[in-house]
Amino acid sequence: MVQLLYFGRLSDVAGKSEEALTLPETVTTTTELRSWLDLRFEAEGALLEPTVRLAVNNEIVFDPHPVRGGDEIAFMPPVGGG
Amino acid sequence: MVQLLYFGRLSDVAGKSEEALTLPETVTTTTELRSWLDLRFEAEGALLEPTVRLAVNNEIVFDPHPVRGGDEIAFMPPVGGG
Amino acid sequence: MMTVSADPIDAGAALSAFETDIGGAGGIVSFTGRVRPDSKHGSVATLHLQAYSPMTERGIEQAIAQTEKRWPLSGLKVIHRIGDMAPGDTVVFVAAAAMHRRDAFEAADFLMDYLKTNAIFWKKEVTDQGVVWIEPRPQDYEENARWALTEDA
Amino acid sequence: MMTVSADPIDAGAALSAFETDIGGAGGIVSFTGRVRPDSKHGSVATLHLQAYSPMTERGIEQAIAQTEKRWPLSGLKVIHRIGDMAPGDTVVFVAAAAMHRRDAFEAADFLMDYLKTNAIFWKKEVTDQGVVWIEPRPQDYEENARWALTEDA
Repeated sequence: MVQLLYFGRLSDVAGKSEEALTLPETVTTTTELRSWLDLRFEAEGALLEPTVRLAVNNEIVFDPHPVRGGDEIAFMPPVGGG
Repeated sequence: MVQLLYFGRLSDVAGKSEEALTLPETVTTTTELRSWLDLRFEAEGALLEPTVRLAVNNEIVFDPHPVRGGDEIAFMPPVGGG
Repeated sequence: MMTVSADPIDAGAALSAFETDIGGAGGIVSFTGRVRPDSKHGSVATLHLQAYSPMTERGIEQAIAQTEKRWPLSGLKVIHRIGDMAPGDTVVFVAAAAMHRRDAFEAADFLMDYLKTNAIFWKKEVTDQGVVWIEPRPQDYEENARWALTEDA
Repeated sequence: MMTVSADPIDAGAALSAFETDIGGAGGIVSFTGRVRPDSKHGSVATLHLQAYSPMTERGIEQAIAQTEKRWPLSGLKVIHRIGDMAPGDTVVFVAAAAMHRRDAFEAADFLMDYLKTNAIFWKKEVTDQGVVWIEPRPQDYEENARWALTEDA
């Protein structure tokens, strides 16, 4: 199981702000996760945009970064500021 | 009678912060007033300094400016700011 | 020194508390940012701010540390609200204290630039025209860039 | 909009009152200046400030008018204390409100430069070393000159 968080406009794309799920065996990196979820949500590339950063366990990572069971993975569109 | 005001360090020089007095007939301008008062207070030139500005009736004036009975005349050393 | 919470912010009370905390230091600059009644997207009903804890807090703490390294300060405070807010509500309060007022002004200004551009918040406006997520404005990047130009190595 | 008085200043209360008065404008910058416990003349017991009314008030009003002409503001406030003060007491409180925070920062900064250099106050420090009247510091003139360089014709 991984915990997925969708921030900002991506919560609209995902229809939720978070979910827990088990990744398929083919998904082992952030790059594969983006593609798999983008198809699953029919997001038309919204999760693939380079300005959407991923954080794994509260650290911003660069693609491809390994993902594994127990991770908290956040999809972060550009921040809007306070 | 004129009303004289001494601000800042000049109140120490004058030994007071204000006084009302009748000017001698020879004192008809700010320049003459400075000299007369400087002697009277033994101020050794403190009232003659160009950085000491005079205000007559709440307006800064340039020497020599006429002074007459009823005037409020202020001796203003450089302002220290708030 | 730093708070991110859904509680309403009372800027006057926050300034009083800050001034009490720091003791007798010379100058204090505060900034209060409030929800605007109008945006380019319409008349604002609600502003919603999302944070990602603890990443958001960590980012603000790093910005505070950077600010304190750069200016000689006797105190620095950030209160940031999240959740749903109405126009006029205070979103952010920043205060900086220093012996010299220039340092307090620059520190508060610098920290606000960070908060408005790089702080980790997502912002949604609900207006009479609909709902929109706000992403960065070019002018925010420019203001932040002012500081980068004079950044120490 | 402008007060010169011997009454103590409560910066938090002043900020609250100002924010209420101006309604929902975007950003508010405040500056609080307090009596320092130490000066180059010694450990401060009392700071005494003298004004010349109504000339002092008129000067501040002119500076306020100049500031309002130069930046688009939704509010501006100055409270200045005179008489005898102790270390930690607030001498001056300035607040500026604007739709854009840069305007509020610059307006408050500019007005403080005026108040610290050209405002008509005489200042006496009573320290453990004696009594001294304070006249202008060169750095105050320099800070004011920053603005003159970019003064509109």
